Amino acid sequence: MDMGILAQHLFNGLMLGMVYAMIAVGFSLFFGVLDVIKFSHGDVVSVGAFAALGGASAIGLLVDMPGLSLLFGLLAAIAVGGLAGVVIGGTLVLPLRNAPPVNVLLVTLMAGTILREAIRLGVPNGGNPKPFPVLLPQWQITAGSFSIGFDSVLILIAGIGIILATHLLITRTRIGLAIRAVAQDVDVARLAGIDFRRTVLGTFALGSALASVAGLMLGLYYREVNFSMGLVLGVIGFAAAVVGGLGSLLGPILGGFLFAFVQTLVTIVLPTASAYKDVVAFGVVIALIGLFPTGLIAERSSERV
Amino acid sequence: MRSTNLDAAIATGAPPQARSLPGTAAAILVPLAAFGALAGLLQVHEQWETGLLVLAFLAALVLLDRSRAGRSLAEACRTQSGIASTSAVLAALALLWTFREDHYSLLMVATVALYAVAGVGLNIQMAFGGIANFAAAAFFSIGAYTAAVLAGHTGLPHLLVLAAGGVVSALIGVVMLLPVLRTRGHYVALVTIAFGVLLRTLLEVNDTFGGPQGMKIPGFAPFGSDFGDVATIAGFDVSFYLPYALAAAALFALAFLAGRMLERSWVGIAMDAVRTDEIAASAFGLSPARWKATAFLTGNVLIGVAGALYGMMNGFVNPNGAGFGESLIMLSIIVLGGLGNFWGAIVAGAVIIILPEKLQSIQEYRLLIFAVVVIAILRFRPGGILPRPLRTLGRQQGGAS
Amino acid sequence: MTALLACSGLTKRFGGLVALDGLDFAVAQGETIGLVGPNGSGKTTFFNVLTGLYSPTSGAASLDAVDIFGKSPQSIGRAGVARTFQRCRLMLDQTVFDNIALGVLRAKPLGLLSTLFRRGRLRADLDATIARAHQLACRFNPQLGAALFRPAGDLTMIDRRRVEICRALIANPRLLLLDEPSAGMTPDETRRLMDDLLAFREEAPHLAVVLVEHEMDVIRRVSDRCVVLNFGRKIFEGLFDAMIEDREVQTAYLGSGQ
Amino acid sequence: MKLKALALALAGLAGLATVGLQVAQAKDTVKIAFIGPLTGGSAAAGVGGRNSALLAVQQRNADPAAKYTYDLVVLDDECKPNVGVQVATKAASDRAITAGITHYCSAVGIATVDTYAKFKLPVVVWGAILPEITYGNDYKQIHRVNGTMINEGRLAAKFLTEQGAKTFVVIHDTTDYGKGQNKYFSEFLKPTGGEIVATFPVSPDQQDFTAELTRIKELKPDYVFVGGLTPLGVRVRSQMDRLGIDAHMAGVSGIMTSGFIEGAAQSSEGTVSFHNGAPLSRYASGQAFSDAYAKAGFREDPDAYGPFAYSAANLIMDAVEKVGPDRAKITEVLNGTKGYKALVGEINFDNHRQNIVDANVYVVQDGKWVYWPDSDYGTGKRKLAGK
Repeated sequence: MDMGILAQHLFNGLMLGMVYAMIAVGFSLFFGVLDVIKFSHGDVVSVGAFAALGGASAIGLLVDMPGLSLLFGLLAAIAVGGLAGVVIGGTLVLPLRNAPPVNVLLVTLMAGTILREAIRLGVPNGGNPKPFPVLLPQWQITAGSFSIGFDSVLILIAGIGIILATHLLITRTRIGLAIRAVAQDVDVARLAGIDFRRTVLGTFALGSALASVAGLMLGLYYREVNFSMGLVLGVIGFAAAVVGGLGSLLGPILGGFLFAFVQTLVTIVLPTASAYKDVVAFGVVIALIGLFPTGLIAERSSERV
Repeated sequence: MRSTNLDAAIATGAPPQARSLPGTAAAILVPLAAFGALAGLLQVHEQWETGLLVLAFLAALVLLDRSRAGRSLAEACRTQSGIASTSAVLAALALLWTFREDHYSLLMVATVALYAVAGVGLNIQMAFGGIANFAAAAFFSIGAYTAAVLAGHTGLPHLLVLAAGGVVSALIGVVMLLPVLRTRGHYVALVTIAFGVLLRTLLEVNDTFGGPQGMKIPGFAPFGSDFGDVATIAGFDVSFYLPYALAAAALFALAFLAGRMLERSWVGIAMDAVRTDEIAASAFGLSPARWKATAFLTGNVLIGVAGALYGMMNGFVNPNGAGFGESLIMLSIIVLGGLGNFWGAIVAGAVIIILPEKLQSIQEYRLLIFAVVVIAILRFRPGGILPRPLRTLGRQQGGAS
Repeated sequence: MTALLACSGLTKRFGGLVALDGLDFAVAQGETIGLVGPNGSGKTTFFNVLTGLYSPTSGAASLDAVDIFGKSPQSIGRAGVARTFQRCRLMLDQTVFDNIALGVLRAKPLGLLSTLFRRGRLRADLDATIARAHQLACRFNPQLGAALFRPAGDLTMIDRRRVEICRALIANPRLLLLDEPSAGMTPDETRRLMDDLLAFREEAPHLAVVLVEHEMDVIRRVSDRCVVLNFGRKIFEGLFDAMIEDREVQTAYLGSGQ
Repeated sequence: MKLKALALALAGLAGLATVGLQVAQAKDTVKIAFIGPLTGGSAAAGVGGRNSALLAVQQRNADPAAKYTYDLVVLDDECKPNVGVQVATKAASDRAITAGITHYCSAVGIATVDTYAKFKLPVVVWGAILPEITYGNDYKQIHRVNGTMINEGRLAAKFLTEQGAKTFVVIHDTTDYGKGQNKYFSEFLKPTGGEIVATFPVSPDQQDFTAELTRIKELKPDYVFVGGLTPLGVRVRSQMDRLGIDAHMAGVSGIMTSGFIEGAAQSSEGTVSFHNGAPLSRYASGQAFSDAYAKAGFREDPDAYGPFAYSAANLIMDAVEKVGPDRAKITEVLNGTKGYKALVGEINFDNHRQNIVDANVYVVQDGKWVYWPDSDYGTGKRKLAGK
């Protein structure tokens, strides 16, 4: 295979992995602070994409400044996504904290359904895919058979930057400290004067805003968004988070890139069997869980007897 | 001496044992009322009627829970479960006979009953064994595919085909045992989700079992004649779905009985112990792996058998039925019904399967409303519609010992 | 008098950490030993190794000449060892009886087919076990006996401890390991629990008990002999009065900042 | 507080009920079922079909010459075969329902044929294009106004090779729909000498195609043939652009929607599609339909198969007008349909009650699906971009 094509595959894989990682990080954060899985997370991606679409289009109608549109799209995605996270966290997840975990799973799945259906019914012709405006420069970078848009590179860099920023936020700031403290031990964190409810809701806002921005980036990259785009991404993000190790930050990132790698590899190696790529990818997931029962980056869970 | 102590314990520690006449009446009437409501739900056509029925249902739930009279009604059914069950069986038969010519209602009832059989299996896995199975529909479909292959291409008697559906579903479950046993909680959930997606994709992409179109399945003919050809029973005109509904109800009765027997035994305690606290359970010599495997495989057998009969009733099976969405429906049924309560699977089955069909005129807003209803129930009643009662054992079981 | 439990050179390593370091330990029939030591000195690890929850790294252990070193929890339980836990490990949603029955579950017929088809035998067995559990519970607290079919979560802390002890005793063990029964209880509750325990000892004179405790009053009242651990090693063995005079024991406690 | 909410809910329900009751009582009412996907991924097509059928019913009810009042009973099959069988049983076993306009999803359409035959309910399929629905059985009750994928595949192979294309890559979804499209296209392509250099079966809800498209970039085919529905078409088209693939794209009727043009935006220009109907503007009454549809105030587009649902509804209502609400007689009338003038042109059923239609070629030109012979590309004024 020629190098250009190989580089192209590599780039595709990185892009996909970055998106998976951004979603998976949210799953891991929620699990860290509250030991729950919030399954509406995938649909927050769609919500973010549509919020960004709305914000960007609204500005686009007023002035023709792609940069300003992008900024407003980004702000809309962060605001709406974060709000969705806080509302779902505050009204559905926190009150059910002591119910069986499967209840939380089911309730958030239904919340996801509501988000999805709300987009489909609320947006005119919402059942159809929507084009996402072109907001980034359209230069093409070409080297032999390798050719990518400059905007793709920007998106990739931005994504990696956001993941790094999240890492810094968690490890270096007071908010991050609070999140980590709650994740370690709720009672001790409370004793240390950390407002539990606020920290949890903050985490939900953070994780959901991440997914929401991922939605915006998907829109920018694929130039198309649709109401059910989050469904599959949610399942994959969850898989990536669990395989990587719930509760850690590095684990889900690793898991995301791994999942993307397997999918891309199957398409390259077995082009005619590319429909089997989900079979292979989920097979790998099952095998990895069998080998590393608590994820690649193991949960710190030496239970005291 | 000892036995008086025991009696004292039971008399004071447990709900009142004495059979009061009002209590007996309650145990008879509550199931009758429940099946009456189901009959009403099947019968209504207008939207406002459905709405009223739903409101009445929610009101009944609140009353049963919050009022003294309601609680004693529920208590009466629990302590006199023998009488309540008999009443329920008779009410169910009366319901089926009333609707004997109504194809659609019988199809819905049979569907609810078969989903409830799968619900018993799923309850054994989740409520007893603590294994979050998010691939119930996949195992249900494995049962149906087994029926398609065996009933369609071999002369195996159909009762054996049903059993084979269960066995094959359990055998395929064995593949997942290692990862399921090695890990816990959400990790198990992921393993099953991954398996469900994998199986569905495989069935669709690969044409061995009919690809996306799936396979046709002959009708259920346990005693030589096909259920689909039944037009009269004892001189009455009946729908061909009546024998299916009866078979489904019988299957549920069997599953219910088996599940109940397991729950009210050492096995039930062992599974509860392993689920609640693996460390304590193993310190007292129970093997968590053994009990999780037992729960998982037993559950799969029931799910597979239900799937086999469902497939024969519908006449076809295809990969759509194995998807994640379908698994979630089954899971919703048992969580909404109350984890560990087998009757709950019937009630929630009616809510989840029949109610959306009755809301057809809301058309595209249906899914939205449905999601809101499920959230409302779980938010305000985390134990589900009928929460699992405490275990009763030995003489405690009331009735003849 | 030969030892009921005899351990020698018992060692457990977690990676580089030595949690138990060549421990020699013996208990005679009918003896109660108070096991003390600062936090992290290896007391609970010792219990976990003894009951088979952790597999030991090296050493030897036998109960009445039956080798229990590195055996499964099942066979160690069958040999006659039962325990309670420091953090109360009850199934709070299940009935008191379910919790007590866990203690004898391994000896019950647990086959699916026999459960489904031999209901008569099962029912008789259940009734007999209920009677036994009731008798045990009443010995500690008649009200607990009456609450046999109430959820364990409804009980007070002291009753929960009692249920744990009943769960350990129902299998008629020969060696009972009590892991800090006073944890989470008021001094008064602790005193009452110890009264129960002493009363029970009168009725079962052959039962050997190892008691892990921080409350020195409890140790003084209940134990015949004391063993002190520090960093997984035995640093003292002898009578209570001698123990509190012992310099090494004092430094272990003071040094660890207790 | 709670009481107030309850009262509000009750009032809402009562409101719904009265709306349902406001139907004129003068003539006898005849019930016709419409079944399609109203929720889930294919809802756009289903709702468009429903609106179109509803429009036909409204127009008929407004017509004083009609002998009956028609009531459209709308049922949602969710594009799920088992739900489809349930609602089909519901419609078919309800004696008050005389006929049905049924199914968009092929998987549901094929699963329900036995049910309709068993209960002898005459139905007209309005959107599902799997050939087996009509050709795989001999049930008198099953009719279809839209064509099958056989028509589309045959024309696609013929047209594309005539345009000079030699090498093809096929991307198809793994449902009945995509697999069927792939089967017929490759079958008809063989004799023409065209070559399929790679086939990529993909999941219908797959979002990312960059891996497949990068392979395709390497293979440099003349055409990428997409056998799938609008979402798949949009994604492949946009991502082809993104990766700078200069092959042309051809789709099937599943992508011939306004949703495709809206979704793929500028990238959609020059995409070719094959559809077993003609454009609305070429139908005699196409403009009238568009106007009436717009006037009726539906929020959603009629979508590609709306005109077929509209025609099916009229076909059934005309049969009812002729012989009354009797299933057997209606079946007979429908069976013998020849030369029936409908919105979608003349309807002629063959011996499998399949409407004989010719597929047509369309191309996206300036943000519209244009009938190929009328387009600038067809007349040679413009050339398709790319190589």
